[in-house]
Amino acid sequence: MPNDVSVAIRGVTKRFGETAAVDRVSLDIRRGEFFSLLGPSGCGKTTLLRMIGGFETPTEGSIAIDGADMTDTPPYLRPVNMVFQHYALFPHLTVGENVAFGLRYRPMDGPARGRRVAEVLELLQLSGFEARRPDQLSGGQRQRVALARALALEPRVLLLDEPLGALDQKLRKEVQVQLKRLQRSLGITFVFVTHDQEEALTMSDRIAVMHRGRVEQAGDAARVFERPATEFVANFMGASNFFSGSVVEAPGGDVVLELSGGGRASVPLDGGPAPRAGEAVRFVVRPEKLDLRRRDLSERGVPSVAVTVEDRVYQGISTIWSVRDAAGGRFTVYEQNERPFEESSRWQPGARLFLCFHARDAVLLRAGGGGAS
Amino acid sequence: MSADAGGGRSRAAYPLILPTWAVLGVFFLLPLCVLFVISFAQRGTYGGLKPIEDLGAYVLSGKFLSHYARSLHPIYLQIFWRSIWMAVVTTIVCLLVSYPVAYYVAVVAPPRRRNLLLGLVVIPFWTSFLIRTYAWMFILRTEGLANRLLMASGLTSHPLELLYNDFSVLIGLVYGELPFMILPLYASLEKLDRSLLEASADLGAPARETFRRVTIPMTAPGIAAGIVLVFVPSLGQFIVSDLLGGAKTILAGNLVQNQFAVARNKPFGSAVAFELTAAVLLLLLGYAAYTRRRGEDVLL
Amino acid sequence: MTGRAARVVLGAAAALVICLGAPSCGERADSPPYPGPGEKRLNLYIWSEYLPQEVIDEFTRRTGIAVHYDLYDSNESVLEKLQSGVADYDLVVPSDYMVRILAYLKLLRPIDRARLPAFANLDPRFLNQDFDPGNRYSMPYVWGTTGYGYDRRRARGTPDSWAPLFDPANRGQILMLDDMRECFAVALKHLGHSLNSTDPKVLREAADLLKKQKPLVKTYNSGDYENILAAGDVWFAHGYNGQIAKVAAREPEKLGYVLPREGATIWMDSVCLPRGARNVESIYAFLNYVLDPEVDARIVNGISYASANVPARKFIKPEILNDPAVYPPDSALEKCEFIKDIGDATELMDEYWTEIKAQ
Amino acid sequence: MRRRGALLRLHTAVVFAFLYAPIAILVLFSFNETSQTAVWRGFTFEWYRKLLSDEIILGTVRNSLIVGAAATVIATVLGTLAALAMGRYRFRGEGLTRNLLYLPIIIPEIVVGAALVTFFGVAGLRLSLVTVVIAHVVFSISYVAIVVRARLSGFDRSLEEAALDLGARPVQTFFRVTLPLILPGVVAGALLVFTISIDDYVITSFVAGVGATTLPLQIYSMLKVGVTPEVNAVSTLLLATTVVLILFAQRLQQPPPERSEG
Repeated sequence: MPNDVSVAIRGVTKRFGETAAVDRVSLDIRRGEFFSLLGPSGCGKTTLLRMIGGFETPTEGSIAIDGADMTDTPPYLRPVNMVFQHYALFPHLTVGENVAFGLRYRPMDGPARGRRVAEVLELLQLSGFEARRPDQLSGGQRQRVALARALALEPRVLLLDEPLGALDQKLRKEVQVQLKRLQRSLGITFVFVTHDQEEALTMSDRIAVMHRGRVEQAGDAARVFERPATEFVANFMGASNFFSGSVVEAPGGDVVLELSGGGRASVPLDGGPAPRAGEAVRFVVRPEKLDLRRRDLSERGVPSVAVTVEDRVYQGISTIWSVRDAAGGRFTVYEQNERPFEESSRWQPGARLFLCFHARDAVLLRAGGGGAS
Repeated sequence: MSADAGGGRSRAAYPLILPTWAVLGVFFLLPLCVLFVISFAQRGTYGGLKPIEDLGAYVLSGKFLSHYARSLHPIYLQIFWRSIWMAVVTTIVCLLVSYPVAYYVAVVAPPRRRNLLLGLVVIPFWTSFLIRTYAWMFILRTEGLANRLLMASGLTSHPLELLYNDFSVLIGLVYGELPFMILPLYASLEKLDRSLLEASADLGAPARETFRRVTIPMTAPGIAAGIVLVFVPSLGQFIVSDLLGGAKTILAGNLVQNQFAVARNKPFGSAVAFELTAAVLLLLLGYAAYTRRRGEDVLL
Repeated sequence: MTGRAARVVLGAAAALVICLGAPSCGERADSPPYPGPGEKRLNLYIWSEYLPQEVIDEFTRRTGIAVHYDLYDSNESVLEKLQSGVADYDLVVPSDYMVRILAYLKLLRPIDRARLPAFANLDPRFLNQDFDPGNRYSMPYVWGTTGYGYDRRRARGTPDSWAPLFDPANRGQILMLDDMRECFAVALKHLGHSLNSTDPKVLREAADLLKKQKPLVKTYNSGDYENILAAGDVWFAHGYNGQIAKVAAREPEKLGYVLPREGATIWMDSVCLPRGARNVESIYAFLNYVLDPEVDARIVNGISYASANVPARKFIKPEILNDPAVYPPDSALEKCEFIKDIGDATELMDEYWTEIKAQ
Repeated sequence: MRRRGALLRLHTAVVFAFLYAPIAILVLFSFNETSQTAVWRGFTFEWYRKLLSDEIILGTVRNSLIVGAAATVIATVLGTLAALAMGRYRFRGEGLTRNLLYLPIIIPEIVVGAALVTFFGVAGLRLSLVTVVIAHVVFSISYVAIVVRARLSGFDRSLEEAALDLGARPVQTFFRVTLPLILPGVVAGALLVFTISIDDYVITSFVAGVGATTLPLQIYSMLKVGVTPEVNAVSTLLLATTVVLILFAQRLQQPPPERSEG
């Protein structure tokens, strides 16, 4: 295990005055992976990243990089480099000078430095821009210079603090793909901070979702998306369909629930401890995993909840339905518009339907976080 | 968010600030304290200070406040009033003269000319203040340039009395303080968003209304800064009124200067000096309250 | 600012600092303001235009003593500098009343007459004055009177009293010294009092006269008043005889000097040694040098003020020696008085003066 | 609109004429043949020739330059450090420090001069060029601190973090990133200090000791006894020098020609 751990974060807490920006966080970031710290602003992701970079010192806990403890090591002695949120390009230096900046502190002669700069600029398609100044570049170019400057030093870990935030939507999609490709080809560990779940999913091997200074869930990107461990993660990942019910029984790997909106559902336990009978629990189903039917499918073993259509938004590719169950719970359903439009428009607000889903798509929620896998 | 924004106090600041504390503490605050103490003492017969034999009795007699009491005498109140009045007039004239200049440089003039124009505002101040003042005496005196020009042009038949009066003092004060008004006004006019002016015009406001209701309020911080920068030094001036005013009037600055340099009454001079300082501080407190409310400070 | 430009500016600033710093280092090396033992140097603090440069150069040539001098324009500057206790002057040249104050405040060092054989050149009439009995601390340098200069074309007749300075006909054409004691002296003498009166009633009377005079005054000026008179900006200029004599000598048909018959200030500027004077050898060398009749005459010829040096008179230019503005007849001096320190009445006078000025 | 622009331009031209009239006179009469300053008698370089051999004036010019340079260097360093402390950190006495820095600017000069000479006397410090430099530093630190502080307020701290991140130690970071970026502020502060120092009369007159006569003190005593055009000549030379220096500095600050607007 330690051999393939790039950054080991152990029980790290950072307090500013009374408030803990980062609260007892432990994470292992693997060598060569694209790891995202995801969360809303103020969740502590940037502070955690800055602690890895050495710009903040943890109040408690330790950070090791490639097995060496770096908790109190200043930034200039760490084998990591950072791409700053607004790039932090030196406005008084040219692109070439920016990229060469860090190389000056390496045992390297002038020609070697020049070669390295040319190499990195080439890699990021910046050749020919050496003599420009940052204020003569476009946003995308600046972002690449920031990347080139950090990569020139061949860091073991590259830290990226929302580096795409300043780009427009279209460019952003492009750069996401480029970044991912670059990371794969270089094999460097990337630690990427973002508040955009889609961005995180597009690029990351693994994701840690943070909330109020704590890691709510960390794991493979797809798993975090598909099987959020907490209500917060579920919400943040855009799965806001919460069902509640009480445990009837918990045979083997499943839990049988009596839903508060009516009907029964057998939900996979996901390996956690089995709840006791009678306990109230909640689970979540992603909107695209929900289906609206005219008929109750419970008899066929498909959980079905009676709902009323409240609203419908046609989005071209899909239609978003808002429905409500008898208990007042609201649900959102994404329906791919595979059928002709006329047919899908048959349900008007007020129509009484059944909300169906596969039991395997239901994710049982646990209180609190810490679902590291 | 910056690294320290959320953090507590940083010890790293002390090595940076300590030298300044030391220099200003020893060579500024300490001397001022000495002077402040002196303002409660009595003048010795030959200048210097009269030794105090019984401090307790001295304090109880209230004599230590005698200089402050003396400064409330109508003669001195009249001097203070005059000084304030001159400073106010200087400030108003500077403001009226500077605003169009700053407006022209910041808004009307082509942008590439702005630095040149600003430079031209400052360059005269690279010559000695004394020489500049003297040059004005040279221009304004009875047989000076202004009168020669006036008489040559036939505007007057006999020389006008231009020197040694309030008019010449005012010219000297305005001349000396003008850039301190133009520069902050320029700073705030330059930041003025032109689309606001266009928006106002678009909403149907005539040019004069736009100026009164948009431009002036938007540049109020610059106006406030300029007023402070001009008013404060005008209040303590004494060389201008000596040279251009022919020493015929006394301003607060002259009063202090006389007490130190001529009357050798250091205690009284110190008392007046501290009163002057207090007046200036009061003005600045007002300014600070204004900038806090406004949340914008052109000075700092 | 570009990176390269930033470096150039820094470099230029550094170069500037080095260039400017270098002469200071150089100067410290060859002519420190505070000489060590064995160095010959003299630090003078003297009225501006009071010592011709050639006289100084000649002294340095003769003795090898480097003279360093700073100038002042008021007696109070001398007091301020000596009172601070931290100014390094070897010789100062205060006026009569200031000598008394400096001596009283123990800021002076007695003159060792034994080392001044040439002291005998001085006219005994100018020695042993009230402000320094026995000349323990002072040696007369030059003396003069405070009267007024006038424009002959403008004055009615030949004035001989202070009256024109109070004549409403001369409104706006009068210049007074910007000096409290001198102005009060004019008023007091004009009213027939001693110019050293301390009687509050008399002072009040004088103050009222000066207040009445103020609207007639064009300007108060203690500096270049003789030029203002010469330029025709005023008709009457209250001032020291020497300064007026200088411009009057250029245009004798136009300008004249009056020592009013009511009496006026007579003053004497004397050489004194500050208590902290260090270059004692140089001091006495210099004092003996200026007592030399030929040297003294050169000073008088250069500055148009009279000296007390009797044998020097034969070297003084006749037009100066015979100018009553510089060497007035004894009879004219009878009613003249030295300004004395009036002690606590100073504060009252100062208050009246402020009142006049603030009017 | 056109007419208003023309009016503004006319007004500005008149104000500039007002600003430059005394300067023009001063320069013009430095070439006047007569020392009777009132009339123009003919063109001459006589006063410049005289000036260059006048050791007294040259000595005071040198004193002024020494004081100006020393005060500028010291005040610029201290003021910049103070500005960094205030712009960067929160520390005990921060508010007091800000007020302390305002004081030397607002307290009448004469009070500062009188206080300093009294203090030097009490402390037994001999009056000399050193005491003049101390006095000038005291009233100059504030100007530098204020100007540099203003420059720092728009400073992006992540630039320094980037430098540290790239391996520059804090001192290297300061010299390679922080200083170049705040340099315009530092230079502006330094120029301001130099201007004020070289023109100060009031405070200097109190604290100058033997051999410490600066140019303004000299000019003042020359004014008192009547000006000779030599004073005009020395002012003209100083003015010309500073204008050249400023133009030079401006040229250095010019952006490269291909730089885009905005």
